[in-house]
Amino acid sequence: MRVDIRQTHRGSILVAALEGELDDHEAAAVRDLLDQKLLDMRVPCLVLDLSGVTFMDSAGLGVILGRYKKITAKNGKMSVAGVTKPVDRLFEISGIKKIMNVYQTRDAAVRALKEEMQ
Amino acid sequence: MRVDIRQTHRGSILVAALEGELDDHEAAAVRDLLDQKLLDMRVPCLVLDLSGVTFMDSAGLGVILGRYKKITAKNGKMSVAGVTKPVDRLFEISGIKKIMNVYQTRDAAVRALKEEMQ
Amino acid sequence: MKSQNEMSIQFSAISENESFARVAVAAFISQLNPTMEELTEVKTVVSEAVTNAIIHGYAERVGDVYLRCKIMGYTMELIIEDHGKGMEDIDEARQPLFTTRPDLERSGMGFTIMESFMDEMTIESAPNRGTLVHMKKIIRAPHGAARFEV
Amino acid sequence: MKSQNEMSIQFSAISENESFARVAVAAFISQLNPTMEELTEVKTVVSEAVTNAIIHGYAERVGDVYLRCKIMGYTMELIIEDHGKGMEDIDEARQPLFTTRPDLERSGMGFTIMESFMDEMTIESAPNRGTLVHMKKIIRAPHGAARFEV
Ligand SMILES: Nc1ncnc2c1ncn2[C@@H]1O[C@H](COP(=O)(O)OP(=O)(O)O)[C@@H](O)[C@H]1O
Ligand SMILES: Nc1ncnc2c1ncn2[C@@H]1O[C@H](COP(=O)(O)OP(=O)(O)O)[C@@H](O)[C@H]1O
Repeated sequence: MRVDIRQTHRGSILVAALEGELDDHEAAAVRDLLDQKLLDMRVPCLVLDLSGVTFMDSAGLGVILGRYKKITAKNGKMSVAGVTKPVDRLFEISGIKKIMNVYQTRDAAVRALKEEMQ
Repeated sequence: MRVDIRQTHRGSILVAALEGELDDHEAAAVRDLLDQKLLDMRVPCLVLDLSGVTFMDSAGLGVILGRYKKITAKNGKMSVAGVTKPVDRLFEISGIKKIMNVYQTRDAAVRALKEEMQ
Repeated sequence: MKSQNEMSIQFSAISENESFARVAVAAFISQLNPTMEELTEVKTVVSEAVTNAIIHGYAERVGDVYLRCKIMGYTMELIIEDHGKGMEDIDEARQPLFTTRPDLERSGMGFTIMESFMDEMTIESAPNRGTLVHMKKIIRAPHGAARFEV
Repeated sequence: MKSQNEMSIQFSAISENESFARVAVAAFISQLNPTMEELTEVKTVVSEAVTNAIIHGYAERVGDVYLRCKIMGYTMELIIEDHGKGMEDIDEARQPLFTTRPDLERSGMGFTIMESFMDEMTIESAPNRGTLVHMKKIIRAPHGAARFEV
């Protein structure tokens, strides 16, 4: 699993693009990397781009929900972008869409977050 | 395994492009298909294009050597084209290059055969 | 009707083998010509059950995971078994969102996903004896062929 | 030093499983980060030994092929075994171009390829008892990483 991390909007939004297979074996490292980056932000704000995820199981749901809980607990915001069909099916089954905003593209997600922050 | 078959040079040369994995499981069907097509030719003449072969083991060598023997027994000609690096290694180990002409591209192989036939 | 075929795998209960297990099963059932969607479903299900064996079954011990796969006609049967710690209450474990390991950020969706991606799922488990998940799925052969498919 | 990992597979001796076996082994050893060339070598070797078990070992009977793979450090060990008809003369069988099945267009290059693609190869066989091919190969980890490889 590769994690490509950028900051945008004067460092106030973290954009993390995941590439590869997000399973239990990869989950802990992805979680630790994201948490370490989010720790530096006063109000954590994350866009998770999943368009490069070639496989995901419920461990991936755990990573997403885990970040969501931590971020909202600190009054931050999080959304997800680039959801492929297989990931979307897991989102449907788990009801994740009821609690989190899901966007087609990373850019759309960033734009929406910027507007919310104004 | 897919076999894409064309005839060229007024039907005197058969060009067969193999695509996929050429192992023992596929060998018999490929052999039968080629033999059936070669049967119709008075002087069998075959260019085997291996550029689409994604995996090959010694069963593939068997298919190639088998056709070569049958074709030369009927005074025909056969050459091989599009040899990838892994296939080339098998060719080296088996010494196949000492008995058969190997060309970079299908076109080069067809051109050489045409010249030989003149 | 496709003929019968069978395989079984035994492997160390370490997370490196989660991807190995799903690729192996995918390669085995590829002879049924599954759609991409079916293949993803089966890989996901293997991943869920194998991960459970590793992180729940063998949380506090070393051991092996046992996986069996059988093809009969267009039906595939999948059994994933561990000799680990087992469960007290299977019905509770099957509930969506139920997890005993929130500390590992488990989502509690494993069994729910297995159930919705397969046609049948039964679970056998006993404390300190281990767990066996038995699943079945009908794979529909896609129609239409290409060129000389030999 | 990578830690130890082990798997074993048992499967029906039918030719559909030749590709399954090589994909499974390739997936298992991918944790060693093999180069494309090493991966091709290992897949070829698995294909040769498994095919031999199916067409020579179980030529006149049904049965199962047994495959074991072990990773120790950067060394992989591979054992492919059948309980089929076995061989009288192992030294003769190892000769390049030697084959007892020219009727099947076998090239007689199987053992030669296994030997040249692996670092070690030993064969145990006895008539009507079966055959066991034991191989070892050191997989060199390629250097240089990319971005956040987690
Ligand atoms: N192989 C197993 N061995 C022991 N307990 C298990 C096993 N599989 C599942 N469980 C139990 O069932 C619960 C629910 O499993 P599951 O739905 O897959 O969710 P999760 O793995 O996210 O917790 C687990 O939290 C665990 O307590
Ligand atoms: N698993 C096996 N069981 C019985 N005989 C075998 C087995 N593997 C190889 N042999 C014998 O050894 C010979 C040489 O094997 P190999 O070098 O792989 O060439 P090929 O498979 O092309 O014949 C075979 O023709 C066969 O007689």
